[in-house]
Amino acid sequence: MDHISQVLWQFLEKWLTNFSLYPPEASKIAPQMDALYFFMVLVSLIGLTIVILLVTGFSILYSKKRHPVAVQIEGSTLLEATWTIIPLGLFLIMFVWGALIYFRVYTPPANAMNIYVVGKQWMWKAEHPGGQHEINALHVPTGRPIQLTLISQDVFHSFSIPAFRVKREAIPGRYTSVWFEATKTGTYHLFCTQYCGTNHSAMIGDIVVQTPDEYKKWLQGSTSGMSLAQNGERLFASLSCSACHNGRADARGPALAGVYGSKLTLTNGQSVSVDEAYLREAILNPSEHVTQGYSPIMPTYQGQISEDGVISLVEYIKNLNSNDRVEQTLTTTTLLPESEGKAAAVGTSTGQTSTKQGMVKQ
Amino acid sequence: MSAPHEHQHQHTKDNDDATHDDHLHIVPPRTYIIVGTILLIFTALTVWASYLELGVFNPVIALFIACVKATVVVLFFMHVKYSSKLTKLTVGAGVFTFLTLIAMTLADYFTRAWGRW
Amino acid sequence: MSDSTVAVSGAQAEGAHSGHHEHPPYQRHHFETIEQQMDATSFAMWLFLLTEIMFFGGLFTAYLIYRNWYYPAFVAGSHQLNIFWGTANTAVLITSSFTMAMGVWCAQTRRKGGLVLSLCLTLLLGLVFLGIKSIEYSEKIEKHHVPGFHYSLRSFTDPASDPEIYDQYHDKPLALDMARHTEMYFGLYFAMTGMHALHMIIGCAILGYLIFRAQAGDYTTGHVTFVENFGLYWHFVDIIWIFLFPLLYLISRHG
Amino acid sequence: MSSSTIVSLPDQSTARIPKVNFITKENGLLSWLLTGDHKRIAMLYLASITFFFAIGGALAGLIRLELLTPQSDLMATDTYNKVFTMHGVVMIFLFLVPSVPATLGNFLIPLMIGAKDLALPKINLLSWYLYVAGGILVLYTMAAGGVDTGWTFTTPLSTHYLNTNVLSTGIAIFIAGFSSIFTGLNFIVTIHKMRAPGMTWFRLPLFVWSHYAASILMVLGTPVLAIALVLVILERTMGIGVFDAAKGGDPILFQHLFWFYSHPAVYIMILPGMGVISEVISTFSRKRVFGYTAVAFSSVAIAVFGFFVWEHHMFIMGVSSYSTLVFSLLTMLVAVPSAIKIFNWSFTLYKGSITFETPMLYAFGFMGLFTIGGLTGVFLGTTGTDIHLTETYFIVAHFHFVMVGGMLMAFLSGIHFWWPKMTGRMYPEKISQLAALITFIGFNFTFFPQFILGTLGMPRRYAAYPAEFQVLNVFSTAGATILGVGYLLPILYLTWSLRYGEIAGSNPWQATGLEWQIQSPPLTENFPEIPIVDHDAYDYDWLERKHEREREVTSV
Ligand code: HEA
Ligand code: HEA
Ligand code: HEC
Ligand code: CUA
Ligand SMILES: [Cu+2]
Repeated sequence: MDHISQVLWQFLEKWLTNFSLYPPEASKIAPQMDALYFFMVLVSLIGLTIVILLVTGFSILYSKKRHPVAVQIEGSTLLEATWTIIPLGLFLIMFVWGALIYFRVYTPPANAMNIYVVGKQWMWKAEHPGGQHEINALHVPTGRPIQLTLISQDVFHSFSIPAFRVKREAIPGRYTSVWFEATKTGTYHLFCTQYCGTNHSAMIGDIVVQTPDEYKKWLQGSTSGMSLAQNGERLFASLSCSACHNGRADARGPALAGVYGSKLTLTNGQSVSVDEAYLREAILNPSEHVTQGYSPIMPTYQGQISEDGVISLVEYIKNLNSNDRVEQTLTTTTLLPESEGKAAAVGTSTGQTSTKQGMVKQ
Repeated sequence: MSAPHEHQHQHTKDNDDATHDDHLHIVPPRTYIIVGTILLIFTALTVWASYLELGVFNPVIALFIACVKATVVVLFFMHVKYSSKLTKLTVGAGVFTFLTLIAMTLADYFTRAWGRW
Repeated sequence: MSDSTVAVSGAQAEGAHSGHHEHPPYQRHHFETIEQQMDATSFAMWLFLLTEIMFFGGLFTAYLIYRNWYYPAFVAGSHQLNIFWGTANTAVLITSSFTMAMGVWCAQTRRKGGLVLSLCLTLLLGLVFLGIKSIEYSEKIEKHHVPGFHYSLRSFTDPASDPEIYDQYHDKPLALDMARHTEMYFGLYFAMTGMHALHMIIGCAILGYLIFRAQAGDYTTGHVTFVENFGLYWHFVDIIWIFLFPLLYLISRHG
Repeated sequence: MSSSTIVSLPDQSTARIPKVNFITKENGLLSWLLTGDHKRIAMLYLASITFFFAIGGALAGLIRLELLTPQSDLMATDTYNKVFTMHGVVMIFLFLVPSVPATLGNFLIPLMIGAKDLALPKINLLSWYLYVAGGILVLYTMAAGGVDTGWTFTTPLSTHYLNTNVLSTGIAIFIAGFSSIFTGLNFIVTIHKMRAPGMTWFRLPLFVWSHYAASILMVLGTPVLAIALVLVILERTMGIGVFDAAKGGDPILFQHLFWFYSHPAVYIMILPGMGVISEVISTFSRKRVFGYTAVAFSSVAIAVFGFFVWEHHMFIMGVSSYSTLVFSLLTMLVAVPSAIKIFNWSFTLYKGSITFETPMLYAFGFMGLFTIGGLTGVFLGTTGTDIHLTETYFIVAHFHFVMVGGMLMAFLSGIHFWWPKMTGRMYPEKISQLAALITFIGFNFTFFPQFILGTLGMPRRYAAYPAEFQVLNVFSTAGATILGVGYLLPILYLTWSLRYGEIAGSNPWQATGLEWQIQSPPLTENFPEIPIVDHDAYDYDWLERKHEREREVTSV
């Protein structure tokens, strides 16, 4: 007996310590989201209470015992209008409020720090601009808007941080983004919330929120040598991008310095603003949006660069403010072994659609 | 020849949507011949039009002609012109839902180009 | 007491089948009148056609999206289709619709010979359509334009290698990334025409049965519903083709 | 509220089940397998969906057992994935979609409108065979190792990354889909063309209206699911590329096509249940439904608006933000007709004369649970809160509240309500009231904790979860056990009653519908003489007058 109650007690204790009813609010958006959430809970409770009161109240008042003969009533336009219009009004408030929050969550501020996240079966890989890689973890500082640019290498995944109340699906073939600003230090859950196959439930990790100082320290402690932009620079050279994008007057491709954030006019007359998603498209599917004044000669790099490689290139191009850096890569190209540069430039002749071939090592 | 009368009213009950004369409306072969010819002419027309350089109007014209042809088939070959309101409503409902599917799906695809997704 | 509340008492039950009015032999027992039966079945046929509209609706949606995205690939893909066969097939199908309509008329006016003849012609034209379609398909198979089965991009990245088409349109070579999207065009081409052809095959099978029954004189005694309803089906399949033809064959034919 | 104040059973010592009825009309297995009688087909459906409910329920039991502990210890993760996939597929396509329409709807619609059968008896039988074929294929899939796509078949997972039995499941659902199309088609034709003289549109029982609305959805929505599945199959076998990002396709297109069906499908699932509730509440409060027209039109409104909201399942999936505005707004609009119904039912009780038999208890359960489920649906339809709640247990709780708390309760309510009509016998009232109570309690225990879990962020489709979620999960599993008992009981006592139940007579509830004015079980041809209808639905005065007339006749 004694033994059993001890086990039981341990069990209970474990339960109680492992029990929570509400997730922590650890981002700037969280209280805003919760305000709406509790408003909806409140409205729902009121609505539910009304329904319960009506049903039980009438059941008691008009049970057969108390009220043996029913009085036939057709209906009441006034009443019916009331319970059409009031819920509708409340729902519309929720809609507007919700939409405001939705747009806030998915519209990153201009000064946000960008971290890339690649999802694949079954892990998350985060890439900081400084080149720090993390698997199934993400370190972020408090007090700074962070934008996540997400992509998946295979199926749909979903990057969910309940404590921040944000979530965004990582989809194959296209960047999506979401942002947040952490407010409380601590370690929080990271979940993959889109079903993605066998180990979906193991695609979890930690979000580590640190003070800016700690974060800086962490960054320094985990640099792996090259920043994303530096890696991009290397790729830019080794894939011979610089052969065409060299910024010279006789270059076959447009100069890329300052292209990020600008507006381009395409040959089909459309005008596009250049963001990460556009840069990615321009590298992988160049002939689908050809810049005015150029011909569609740029080869596609689809199937030759991994998503991480594309991210590096994108980060590199984003940070190109002047053409000096490109000039530098021109010199580095010549230093690189021949073969690596060549390997990338092929691809026009083969009709293969396989994605696995010709990956350039990162 | 024992062809039934063209308009034979026989209301058995007060079903509001049943106009019982539809089935007995017989479309004369002349109509079919005219319709068939129109369809063939429009086919030739649409092929011819596709060789013209009209820019965005090429698909517009092609679809317009296709819609005309389809309408003619529905109205005459399929007798909808002579059918009850219910049948007309049914056809309308089908076209409406079809367009809903296309239009509301495309609403997503077209507004993606506005920049945010 | 409740047994006596039955609106229709049990005693009457026995007399349920003492037919008090004459029914034609083809009237089913649960209908009150033959008009009701005809109304009901033709309405049911229309509802079935609604489901067919929505079925193809999904394909049309996919087509519109990708054509909008990958227009050059779709143009190049459509140049691979043979406009002569396409037009011929459209004409064949329209004519078959016409003969089918005539078949319905013959049934309505109780002309047995005419009915059988019209149905036979319709079947014949249907088979011609399928025959032409299979010629077109085999061309695609030869050129490796069937998605997933060693799909070849040569005709698009290097149009001159395909002189037959090149001489007609002088297509410029497509960039590799765009050329790859021709596979999507052919995927949709096969999905759409394949589904259409499947409907044609089912239609032809039913036509065979109809001819058999018409020969026996089944539809020329006033019971025309089945023929009429099949006519609706056949015309519907025709309408689908009326849209498939311009969408798949006639994209930017001008050189 | 002691037992059955409303039941007016015939004197048990003299009462007999009518010798001639649709069950005794013919004997032998073949007479059932080849029948054209809508009532027999309804019985066939009833047996087959109960079978699949048991399978789905057993799978639910496995899910809950696995989730008892945070680790995935009972089964491997991919086994768990297969289990919830098969649970979803079986429960949705083989149980809930056909549940009320194919059994009660099939049985009752011709009776309610005064027709001898559905318009197309052969198509009706065909639809059952298609259902069975689909069911067998699902069973085959399970035997062959199952499938782990989730019931939503998300591409490109289902098309490119799984080597389980996606094809056979896809084909199974394709076939079952056509079964549903034929049922809906049959109902629409029947309701339009087979009404008895005098049975105008606004005299139809609301059960018929709601089936009409659901049928529209079946006919127009299901084919889009069919083509989506065909494209998945083509993508898997040929790689046509429409859902393959590597070939330039858009995997989200599949979501559009799938949810174009599957959102309306949730209304296919709930509308017939709402029809049941209208009948039951009116009967046991002996009052016409408050605002008949509003309730009738709200069904149609749900059906029509139901086609315009599908994108609310994809809010964070990478669709354009602008289009989410439109779809979220329309989602709010589609929620209103449901609210109208709930309040109209509540006010039907007002000044009624209420009794609390089992069907009524289930109906009350429906009202409460569906309100919770529906209102949490609004949480999800609001774009902002959906970000936090989507793909968590909040959704799981939402849809079990509407589907299990709503539709399954309505189904059980209806089965109890019409059981005497279908079989001629009553079930034991006390036990059945107890079962209703157990179900209600067990249900809340099972699924209410899941709202909290979802708010905490616990993702759905997880075989293993962080330890702090365990307490609530244990609650949920415990509740599921109670719930299982609650569902087992009706299966047992209803079966028992087939033989030993009291004889019900034609109208034990003193209800007004046409179906109650004929013998139970009915004759094969329903009405020897087609009735002429001269009163509105739920006209209790008419019933009173009719009784009076009959008393006069007997006393003279
Ligand atoms: C029977 C099935 C059924 C029904 C009826 C509903 C009804 C509704 N559903 Fe639900 N839903 C599902 C089954 C159902 N749902 C399923 C299976 C899923 C998950 C699919 C998956 O991903 O696996 C889902 C998912 C789902 C989502 C997607 C979530 C996501 O993936 O992110 C959304 C989002 O909008 C949603 C919304 C709604 C709404 C607004 C209703 C409305 O129709 C509800 C309307 C009802 C009410 C609103 C209640 C009555 C109102 C009152 C009594 C008024 C109260 C008074 C006041 C307000 C004062 N549902
Ligand atoms: C009609 C639809 C329906 C019904 C009735 C149910 C009923 C139940 N469901 Fe399910 N459920 C779904 C539809 C339904 N579900 C869907 C669509 C999903 C999503 C799948 C996906 O993600 O792809 C889902 C997912 C789902 C999950 C989430 C899994 C996950 O995301 O990881 C859970 C977890 O608790 C669950 C639990 C239950 C429980 C406890 C019941 C209980 O109510 C069941 C109670 C019944 C019984 C316990 C059986 C009763 C007993 C008998 C009939 C006696 C005979 C039995 C035997 C002889 C064995 N369901
Ligand atoms: C054969 C020459 C060539 C090579 C090699 C080449 N490009 Fe380009 N690139 C072009 C041309 C021409 C354009 C303008 C037309 C267009 O948009 O396709 C262009 C456009 C772009 C753009 C769009 C911006 C703009 O101003 O239009 C980006 C980004 C880009 N290239 C990046 C790259 C990267 C990264 C690589 C190497 C991995 C690369 N390019 C290799 C020729 C080339
Ligand atoms: Cu990745 Cu779930
Ligand atoms: Cu929905």
